[in-house]
Amino acid sequence: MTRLWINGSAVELDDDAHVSDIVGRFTVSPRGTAVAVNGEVVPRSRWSDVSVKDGDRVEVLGAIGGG
Amino acid sequence: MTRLWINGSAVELDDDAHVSDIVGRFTVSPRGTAVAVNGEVVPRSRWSDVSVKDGDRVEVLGAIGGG
Amino acid sequence: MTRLWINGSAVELDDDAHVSDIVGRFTVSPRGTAVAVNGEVVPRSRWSDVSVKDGDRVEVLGAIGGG
Amino acid sequence: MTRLWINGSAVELDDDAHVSDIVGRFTVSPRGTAVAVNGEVVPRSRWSDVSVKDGDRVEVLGAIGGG
Amino acid sequence: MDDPLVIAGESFSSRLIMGTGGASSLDALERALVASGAEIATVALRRIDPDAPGSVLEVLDRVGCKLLPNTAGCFTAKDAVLTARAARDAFETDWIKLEVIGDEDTLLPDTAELLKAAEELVDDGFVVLAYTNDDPIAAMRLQDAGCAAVMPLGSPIGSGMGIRNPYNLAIIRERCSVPVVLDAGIGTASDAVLAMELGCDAVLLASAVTRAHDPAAMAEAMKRAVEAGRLARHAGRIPRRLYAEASTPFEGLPEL
Amino acid sequence: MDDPLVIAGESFSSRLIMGTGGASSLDALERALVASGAEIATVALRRIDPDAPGSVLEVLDRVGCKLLPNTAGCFTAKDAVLTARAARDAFETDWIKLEVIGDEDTLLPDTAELLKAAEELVDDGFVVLAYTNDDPIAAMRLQDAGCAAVMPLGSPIGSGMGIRNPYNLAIIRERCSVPVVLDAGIGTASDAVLAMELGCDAVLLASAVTRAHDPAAMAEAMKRAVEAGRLARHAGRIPRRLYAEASTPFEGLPEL
Amino acid sequence: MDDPLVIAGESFSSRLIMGTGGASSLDALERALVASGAEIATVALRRIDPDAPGSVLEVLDRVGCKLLPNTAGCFTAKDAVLTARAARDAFETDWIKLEVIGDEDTLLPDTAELLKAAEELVDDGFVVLAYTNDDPIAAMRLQDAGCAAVMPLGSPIGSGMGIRNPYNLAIIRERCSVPVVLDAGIGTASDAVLAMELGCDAVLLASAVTRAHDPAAMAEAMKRAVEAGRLARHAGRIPRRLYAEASTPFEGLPEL
Amino acid sequence: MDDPLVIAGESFSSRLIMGTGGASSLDALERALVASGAEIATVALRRIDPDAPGSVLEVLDRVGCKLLPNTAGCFTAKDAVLTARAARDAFETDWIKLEVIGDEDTLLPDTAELLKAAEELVDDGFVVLAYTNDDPIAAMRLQDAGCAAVMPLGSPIGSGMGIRNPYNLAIIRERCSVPVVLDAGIGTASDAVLAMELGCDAVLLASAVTRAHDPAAMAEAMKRAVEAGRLARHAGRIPRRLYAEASTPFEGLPEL
Repeated sequence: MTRLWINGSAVELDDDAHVSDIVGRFTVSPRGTAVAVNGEVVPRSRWSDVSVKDGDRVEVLGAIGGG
Repeated sequence: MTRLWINGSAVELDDDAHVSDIVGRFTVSPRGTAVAVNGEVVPRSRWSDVSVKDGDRVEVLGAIGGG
Repeated sequence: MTRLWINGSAVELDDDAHVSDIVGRFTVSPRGTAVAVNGEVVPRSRWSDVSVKDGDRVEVLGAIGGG
Repeated sequence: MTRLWINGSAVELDDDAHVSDIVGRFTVSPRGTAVAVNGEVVPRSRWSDVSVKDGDRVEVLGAIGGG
Repeated sequence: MDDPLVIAGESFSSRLIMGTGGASSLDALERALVASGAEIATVALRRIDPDAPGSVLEVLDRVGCKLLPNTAGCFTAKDAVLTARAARDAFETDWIKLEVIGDEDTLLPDTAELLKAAEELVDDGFVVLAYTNDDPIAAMRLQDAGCAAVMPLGSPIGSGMGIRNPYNLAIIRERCSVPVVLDAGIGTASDAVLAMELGCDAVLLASAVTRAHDPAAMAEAMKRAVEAGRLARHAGRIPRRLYAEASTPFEGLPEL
Repeated sequence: MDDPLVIAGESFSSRLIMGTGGASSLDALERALVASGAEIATVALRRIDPDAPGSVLEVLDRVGCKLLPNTAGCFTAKDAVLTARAARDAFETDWIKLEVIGDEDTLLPDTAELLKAAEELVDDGFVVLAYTNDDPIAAMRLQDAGCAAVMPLGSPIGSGMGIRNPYNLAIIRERCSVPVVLDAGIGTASDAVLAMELGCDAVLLASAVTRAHDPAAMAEAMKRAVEAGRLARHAGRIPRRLYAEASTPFEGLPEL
Repeated sequence: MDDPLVIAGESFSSRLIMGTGGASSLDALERALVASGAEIATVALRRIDPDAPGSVLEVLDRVGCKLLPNTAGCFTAKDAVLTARAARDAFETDWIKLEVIGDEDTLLPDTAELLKAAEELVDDGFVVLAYTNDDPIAAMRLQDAGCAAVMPLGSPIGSGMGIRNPYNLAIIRERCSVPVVLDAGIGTASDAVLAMELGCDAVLLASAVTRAHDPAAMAEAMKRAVEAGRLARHAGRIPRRLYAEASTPFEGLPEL
Repeated sequence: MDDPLVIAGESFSSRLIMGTGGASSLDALERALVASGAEIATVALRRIDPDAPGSVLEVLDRVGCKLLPNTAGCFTAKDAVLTARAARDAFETDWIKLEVIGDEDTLLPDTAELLKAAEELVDDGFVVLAYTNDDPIAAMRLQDAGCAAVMPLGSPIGSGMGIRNPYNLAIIRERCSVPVVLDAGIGTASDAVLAMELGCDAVLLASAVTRAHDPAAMAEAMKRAVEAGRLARHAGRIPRRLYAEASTPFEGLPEL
């Protein structure tokens, strides 16, 4: 099990989870969605390649009205 | 008895009452005081001469802060 | 000859001139035109009836842009 | 001879001139006067100690109304 | 939105009334009038000039504007009443923009004379639209005298100073039930919007358009300005605050 | 009049840019956007809420607005840069409305941090539209840093205070050659007109519309206001005078 | 500087005239009057109340103020004239602050009635100081009627709104040769300074002092404000510019 | 009222700080300084001119003003720091009015450079009074950097435009605990009163006095203006209302 933080909440995932798995828990649409892991943006093209590990701080962001 | 209006209130006075008698009920100081009977100012110099009669509307006015 | 004032200028007219004759000197269109003789408006309907006489002050007015 | 710049003008001084010599050319009063040599303030207490050399840029400043 | 201006029972879809003075040519005036979309335009009476090329009347007829004759230049109730009667005869309309001015330099109304003239003309069957200053008491007296509309100024005629005292206009709006038309002082589009936002029913202007560098462009600006102001008034603006009120929520802010 | 707004080489016929915060519902937002005629609209990034009903993105796609992501809520250059990068990935656009605020109560920009972030993002290929205060020096520094537009405020975000210092805006207009977009503080239509009359190239607003009593009506008001102000700026207004300038000539006044 | 205020041939060294309404007590009033340095103070007439503790008259006598009776509360010329006559008898002075109001909510003057009353009182030998609105035409008519001073408002009585239309006051100042006294609307010291800078000869105020949290302190503030404004008017202010004008010369700037 | 201005532990009874630039002669300056009652006055450093007649320093010593050297004319933190050090040596004071400007035409501060210079000078033991723009964020950053006072402008130096954005000053007043000195833009006495009413602790001005037609008279006006504004701020002004609030009661109105 991998223990990490997603959007500020503690979450447990299967070992070998990738960013794309996490995104999939929130939305099916990549458009309007961004991911940062430990303060670095992970580009959409690399979601399937990048795996997460214990203690990672993952932020999954989506569009809202604003500004 | 003379029945008249002083400052909007019905009042009965002895016959042959003069303006000066009415003023005396309110104040001892002529300065700052003015009298109008039936819509005409009665000058201070004539208060002792002018008598009032039934139905007269008498206004006895004094100084207040204002303006 | 009738000597009168039209729009502030001294003018001589044949005897028995009417308001309509004066208006005709200025314009063919009654619309937008008004006439006053000696400070009274002469309605359009009476231009042909009203004659002018010596010393009359006639004002013939037309539309201009304004306001 | 020492060739240097004082307040933007080329000046020749005797060898071994000190800051105090330069100030003396402008004013007798140290109060209200400041000196910078090559972009560093030379405090009044050191005017007699500091000598100038070829090519120095000396600024001798005084009080004016302002601000 | 069906939101007509109604004066004396007549309805208009445009809330911009055009004055016709100050134009460099009848042609420039016509283009400005068309661009403005105005349905009412003022006209004045002066000694007829037989040599004048063309006529403002033809322009107004072509554009299709209702005529609103004025009594500009009158200093007394007597002169204004007489001028109104001449205008009624010339233009076949009971409508009159009543002006009685007190002074040649300010062209400000003489409200005492104005009120006298208004009373006489109302009695005589006129539909009186009274050009007045921004004094709420004068506006109320004119309404009480039977004026079909009160037309307070924003600032002196042709001054381009806009609305010098919006508070007085707000009070006039609250106190009068007849149409309130902002008349005089408009300099640019924002002035016209402000007039409408303050609750005026219409705006009357001349110089701001006719004397602009590009009158037709300014006329179109004024058309949209009056529409914008009317819409904004009814849309219900947000309150004013000294501090900020976030438009993007802080909630959900990531820890990056 | 063909008079497009051009930012970073892209042309837009509307000069009204809509913020999308503060709406009571996506439906209300959509109606307001349509009424506004805006071609550009801002969008923010927050932690995704899987239960949120509908998406602002669908609305913006349906309306056909170009997305302008913002960095709202960032207090440092570092956070803003990171947010901008996330936004580029999420929305597939290099455009960014750069906000770096200095204080939660005023939401006023921290111009020192803003300038740092702008420099870094420009280097990184972003098209930076910088939300700044009304300080002409800050605007000039942002332009020098390569911002595609400077977006000075009129007053604090959501305050509805309008343009508190028109003089600073006039100076910014004179001193900057990049587009100047009035961003923040608009309360009602007259504020938007004034911004354009001062020479702004466009107006960005959110709360004034989304929090109005009738957002769609206010959006339409703002559309016309921005058009009116642009037209008026170019039409060349009349000068301001203390005294009057007659619009009806005195010449030819009859002696009645 | 010997620079007296002269009204109807009488000279005063103070240019602040105090109204006496609104004070929480006669004691508070007296302290405020002393602090104000005023040499003229208004007083009103009402039905005498035999139970009233103390008298405003004793206070004014003690402070040494010249009495300026008013006709507050009158809605018609007739009432105002009668009140003025009663005041003349009561206070043994021909001076009258003439008020004829048109409306209980705004307390704005009814200038037509005011003018009638002024004419009658001037004929009757009164020294009339007329409280009027800020309409230059009304002010000129009152001067022509023989008023000793015209006293335009800045804004409604007790509103604290200051001077809503400084342009009208500037015009009144240019057009009237009798003393112009700003009467009504002052809220704080800067309003009083502005009145004097616009060229007013004096300022009359009541609520701004009597209803302030600390009336005596505000009275002292107003005293200095009126002096400051008078001095500033005559000192000749610098012009306004959009750009800066260095106060420290650039000449002689070192190359550090 | 014992109400001293305290900056960096030093107390002053006058709240007017005088700039000394722009005077037509040292004599005129001296008379203005005396009339102003100022206890602090600024002074600048420039290349010494051996032919200059008299010295501003002698004037200031005679009048008894504490010297406040400035860094006028500096465009970078580096230059300003060096100038401050030269001034400390020349005038034997740690006090410095720190100016770092961004542009020769507006003389507006470059707040990023200003902040850098302030940090360095505070570290070096200076008592820094920072001339800044009216941005509340910049003022807060300067306070946090250890400035002894923040001195926001009302409008550009020498412009005489007064206080263009009173809202920003109100926010600075609420957000800063160090003394706030309004510096730059004052044109006339009412501007100075307004600054104090907004809560400023003092006013610094030069051109408004030195370039007035009669500098000594304007200096005296400013002295009283600053006192009036301070008193008024603390006296607690009445609220603003749209409608009137009678100062003479209607109660007891006779039926005449």
